[in-house]
Amino acid sequence: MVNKHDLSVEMSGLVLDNPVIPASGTFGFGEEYAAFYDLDILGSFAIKGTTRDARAGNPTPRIAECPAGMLNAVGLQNPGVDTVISRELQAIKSFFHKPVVANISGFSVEEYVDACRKVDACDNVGLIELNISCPNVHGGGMAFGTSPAMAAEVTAAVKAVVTKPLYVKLSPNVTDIAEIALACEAAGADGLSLINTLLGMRIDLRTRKPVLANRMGGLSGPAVFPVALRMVHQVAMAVKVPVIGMGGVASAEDVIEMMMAGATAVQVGSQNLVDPYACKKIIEDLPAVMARLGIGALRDIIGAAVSV
Amino acid sequence: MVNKHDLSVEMSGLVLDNPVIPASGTFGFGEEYAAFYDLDILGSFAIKGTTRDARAGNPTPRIAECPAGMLNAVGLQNPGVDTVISRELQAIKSFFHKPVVANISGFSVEEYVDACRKVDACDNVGLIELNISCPNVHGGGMAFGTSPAMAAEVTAAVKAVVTKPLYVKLSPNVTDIAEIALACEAAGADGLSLINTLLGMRIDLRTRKPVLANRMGGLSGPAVFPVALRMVHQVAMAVKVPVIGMGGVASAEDVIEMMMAGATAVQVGSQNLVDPYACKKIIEDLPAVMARLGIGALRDIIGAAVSV
Amino acid sequence: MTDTQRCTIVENINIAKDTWQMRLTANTAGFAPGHFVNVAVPGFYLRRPLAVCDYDDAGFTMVYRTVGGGTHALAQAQPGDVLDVLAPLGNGFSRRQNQKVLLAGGGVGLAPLYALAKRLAADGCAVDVACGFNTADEVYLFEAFTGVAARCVAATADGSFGVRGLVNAAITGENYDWFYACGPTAMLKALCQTLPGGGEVSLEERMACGFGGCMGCAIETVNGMKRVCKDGPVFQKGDLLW
Amino acid sequence: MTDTQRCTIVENINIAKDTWQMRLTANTAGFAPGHFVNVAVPGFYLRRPLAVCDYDDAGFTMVYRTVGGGTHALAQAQPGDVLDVLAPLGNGFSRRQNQKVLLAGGGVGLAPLYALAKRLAADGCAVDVACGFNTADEVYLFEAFTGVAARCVAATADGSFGVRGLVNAAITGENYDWFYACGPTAMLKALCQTLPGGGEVSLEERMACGFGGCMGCAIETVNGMKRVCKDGPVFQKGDLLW
Ligand SMILES: Cc1cc2nc3c(=O)[nH]c(=O)nc-3n(C[C@H](O)[C@H](O)[C@H](O)COP(=O)(O)OP(=O)(O)OC[C@H]3O[C@@H](n4cnc5c(N)ncnc54)[C@H](O)[C@@H]3O)c2cc1C
Ligand SMILES: Cc1cc2nc3c(=O)[nH]c(=O)nc-3n(C[C@H](O)[C@H](O)[C@H](O)COP(=O)(O)OP(=O)(O)OC[C@H]3O[C@@H](n4cnc5c(N)ncnc54)[C@H](O)[C@@H]3O)c2cc1C
Ligand SMILES: Cc1cc2nc3c(=O)[nH]c(=O)nc-3n(C[C@H](O)[C@H](O)[C@H](O)COP(=O)(O)O)c2cc1C
Ligand SMILES: Cc1cc2nc3c(=O)[nH]c(=O)nc-3n(C[C@H](O)[C@H](O)[C@H](O)COP(=O)(O)O)c2cc1C
Ligand code: FES
Ligand code: FES
Repeated sequence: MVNKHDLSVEMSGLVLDNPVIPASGTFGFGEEYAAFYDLDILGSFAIKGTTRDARAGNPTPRIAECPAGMLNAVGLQNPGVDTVISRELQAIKSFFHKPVVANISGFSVEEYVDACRKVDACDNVGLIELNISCPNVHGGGMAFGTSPAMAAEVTAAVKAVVTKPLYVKLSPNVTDIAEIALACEAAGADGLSLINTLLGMRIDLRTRKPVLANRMGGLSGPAVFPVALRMVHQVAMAVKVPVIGMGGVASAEDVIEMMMAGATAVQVGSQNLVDPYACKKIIEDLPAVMARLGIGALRDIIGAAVSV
Repeated sequence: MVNKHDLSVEMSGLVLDNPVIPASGTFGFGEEYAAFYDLDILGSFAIKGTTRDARAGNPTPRIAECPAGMLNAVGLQNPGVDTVISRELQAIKSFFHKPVVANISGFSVEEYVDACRKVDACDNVGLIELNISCPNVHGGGMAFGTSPAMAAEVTAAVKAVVTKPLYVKLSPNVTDIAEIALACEAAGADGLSLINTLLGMRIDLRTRKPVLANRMGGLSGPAVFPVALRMVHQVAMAVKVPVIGMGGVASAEDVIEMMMAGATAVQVGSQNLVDPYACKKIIEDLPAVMARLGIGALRDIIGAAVSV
Repeated sequence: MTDTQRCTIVENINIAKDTWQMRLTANTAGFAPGHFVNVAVPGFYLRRPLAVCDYDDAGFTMVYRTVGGGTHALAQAQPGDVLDVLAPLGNGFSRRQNQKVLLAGGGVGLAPLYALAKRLAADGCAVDVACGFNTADEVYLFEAFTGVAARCVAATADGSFGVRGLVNAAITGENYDWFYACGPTAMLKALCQTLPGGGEVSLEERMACGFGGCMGCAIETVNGMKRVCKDGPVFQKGDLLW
Repeated sequence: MTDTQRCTIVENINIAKDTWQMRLTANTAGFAPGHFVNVAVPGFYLRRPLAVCDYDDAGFTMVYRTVGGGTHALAQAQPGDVLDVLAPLGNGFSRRQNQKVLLAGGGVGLAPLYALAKRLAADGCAVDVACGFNTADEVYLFEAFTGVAARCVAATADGSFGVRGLVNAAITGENYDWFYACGPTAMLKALCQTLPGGGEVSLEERMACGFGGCMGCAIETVNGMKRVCKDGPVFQKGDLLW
């Protein structure tokens, strides 16, 4: 019964057993989740956003709760690309035997290029996800994600030095996301990944100050799902390269909805934090949901709702 | 006890007994709600978005549910400004004895000007809210809301013909909302009103088609609260004129959070649809919540979290 | 008077395949056949519109199909649980006296016709009921209708119960003074186009408020835009642009 | 092993002003003093981190203050209700044997010290407990601590119970081999700065996952960035940049 359902998808030559990929920043470097279940059931997973140099991130509080979601302002805390390569990517090999998605952030074209060149050489990196959309760091990331010209510039510069598929992760905090996606595609992106978090804020009524030390943070979780779905749909209609959809995915049904909107693969972020088994449950639920909806092969529904 | 708490606020010379205003499109022309409670307890209320000419709106389905929110694609169904003035604004006088907020939409500068000039002459219109941000109509509304130059143009043109305070209602579907707010302020807006809905989409898994006949619709409800709060905060920091905050407000605490972010008055939209008593409950809850938080006069907390 | 009220579940039972019947205590002043209620389901943002199947002084009954998250959650509710219900809503069916009437219901659309059948019978009408189901295991309320109707015929798509066919196969009489119908849109359209006399149908639309505040459910009619929740859900055959 | 489990509420009672004690059945294999759990509260997106106050083979107890929506919702839960709990979490307190130790707890921070006091006493330690509360009506667990501690002194800010003052006013002994503290950050800082010997404190941070996956709770320490949920919540006095 289960085998009748084909979950595999293909992105830029990379074949995934299923489209479910834990999203960057919500899965660490995998280790904490390997204690809960065998990660080899995943399509792949995206490592914590990595920068050329080590970063301590933002002061706490970094987390705030919202209706059906959360804000984070972690601020790209990571040990830097060299340590990620020598320690984390090696450690991953002991519990995950598939290629991972290397999520790379930066504050200048040079930094992106340096970090990407390095991870590109790692044998267990299957795909590079260029994060040009982190809302939680000043003077960097997000600026690239809100300007088509800058997005194209960093894409082209990185594309010139990498051999692995290069996916650019877009910011939803823009007027026209398709415009930015098209600029990245034209600059050589092999695919697009979206959405990163929506910029939000909460105030502590008792202290009358923002809850987050960083004042603002990124909204994620089910609350953003309809916005993410709309943007995935807009980008999928605009570009020819594959799209990785994410934002608020919490169930097998949500994965299918994202794929119908045009996603080839789907990332699951915040839901891992509130339920460490989230991705496992989604993967296990998919065959039954597909059966109920009359879906034989998942790849057949990619963009089903795009061309109407 | 209750009288110790001063709920009144002032916007451009208009004094409201309290800052709670049902949002345009979620309160019809008041009649349906007058059956539930005495509307005179409200600070004011915003009438359904009115255009120069009558509009039938979009085909159904116009509504889709989302986690902690909803999509709508009503598409500005309204009987046109002349009928609104002759029938609705007259009828309102029998159950609401305060000035209302006239929400005006349009598809060209001319249309906005014509409709605003007409409602400006109505004695029970206290404030004009220029909706340049409706995501559910093609070739109009939203385009004004995403371009600073167009926003300024329509603001200036309307400002030239009206005598009542003119508030411009901004779209959240932009990269830099403060930039648009500043353009409107410079063009003569007496205040800003935000946010309108975030563009979103849902797909029906059974039909594999968008749920909404219009494909996309506007997301509202608690899900958007953190994004709305952030934008209210950004705009309040940028401009000198008052800001009406809205987006996901569902409780007295949310009203206070919006005001601490910089709002002088607060609109409540979708929550009225799921609970017709929403605004009544919020107004009744405010004194106790203020007491708990040590707030004497609501106006004292406007922008409390802005200047830190 | 239409109002929100907290209703206690008295019974919530599975009466046919994917079909549940829930009885709630409620103040039913103002309830009439064809009215619906808008039920807040914990964990879901919008209320769920459901028709009143039957009512008396102590409360009312609804019959619902489990189709998505909200109705599946409702099916989990237990007697004693309390639901926030906005009721009664809508215009309701018209009254007829001493006439020969047809009630045609498809699937879960049969439910709101039950209170109607009782009232029509009490008002001296000869009530014929035609009900359509997919399969025998989806049949519900058939016995109850048989008790109030002059004649009650069922059709199933696969012939596993009653006659084989769609609901029109279960319409055995002729020359009705008036018909009432509720069910899938395709069925209602077909009935309006084929049944000779006058009649009325109860429509469904996706709703936000259910009480006329949002225009979320408005459809075009011969009399202009009409809200299914407030101006309907019952529309005269001649009102519709079918 | 840290895992999610469905725990049934056995008891949920108001034990002091705004203070509730909840007992749940659970598999407590691996639980130790200083551990916390992350509780899913229906209707809220993030889990709520709460310390383990006491545990045995059948389950565990937590004490929580009603401060916001999540804890107020917890206070509404009834015996028999089931909660999804992720447990055990954190590093826990260090073990000491046959030493003279001080346990200082402020308000709800007293709770996690209870299981600790029991273990220390069983391990031959002389346990002095100093507890600080705002007012007499907030006092809880005092009797229970008196039963396991060598000495138990309470301080209230207004002097309405025990001595008047902050928790340090309740520290009556000297020359402790080690101290353990939990409570408001200001209190912990003050204790770390004034108490002469070594010791450890249990910290609070806003958390998303609680198991080390998100870096949401990471603070700077002398050993670099550390996650309060995974590398803590217990930190040695010397680890902190206070
Ligand atoms: C006036 C009226 C009376 C109704 N009476 C009954 C009845 O007596 N028994 C019964 O089983 N069903 C009835 N329905 C349909 C019922 O409202 C839907 O089946 C139900 O809302 C589905 O909710 P869900 O969460 O299970 O499905 P989901 O598909 O998960 O719901 C998602 C959203 O879509 C809406 N929706 C989905 N299907 C429909 C639909 N067919 N009509 C309106 N809204 C829909 C839901 O209300 C919700 O807002 C009626 C609908 C209307 C408008
Ligand atoms: C390791 C640890 C152990 C704890 N043990 C206890 C305990 O035993 N008893 C107890 O009463 N409290 C304890 N707390 C604090 C408790 O987690 C918060 O009081 C609770 O989460 C508040 O939830 P709320 O919904 O009522 O408040 P809200 O303010 O509405 O919560 C909003 C968000 O902020 C978070 N939050 C608010 N206050 C705190 C806080 N002080 N610490 C961490 N997150 C917070 C909530 O978890 C939620 O995500 C502990 C915190 C941590 C980190
Ligand atoms: C705690 C946290 C940390 C994140 N860190 C990163 C990151 O380092 N790099 C990145 O590209 N995205 C990061 N994100 C964004 C997620 O990868 C994802 O794009 C977003 O959360 C939307 O998906 P979701 O709603 O499923 O969480 C982070 C999100 C969260 C919640
Ligand atoms: C059904 C519906 C109709 C709306 N119609 C209008 C409108 O006509 N004019 C307008 O300016 N905003 C309209 N809005 C937007 C609301 O006024 C408000 O800006 C938005 O819903 C955010 O607030 P909320 O989250 O409290 O609903 C509409 C919103 C909804 C849900
Ligand atoms: S559902 Fe709101 S007007 Fe009908
Ligand atoms: S809360 Fe996620 S790492 Fe600590």
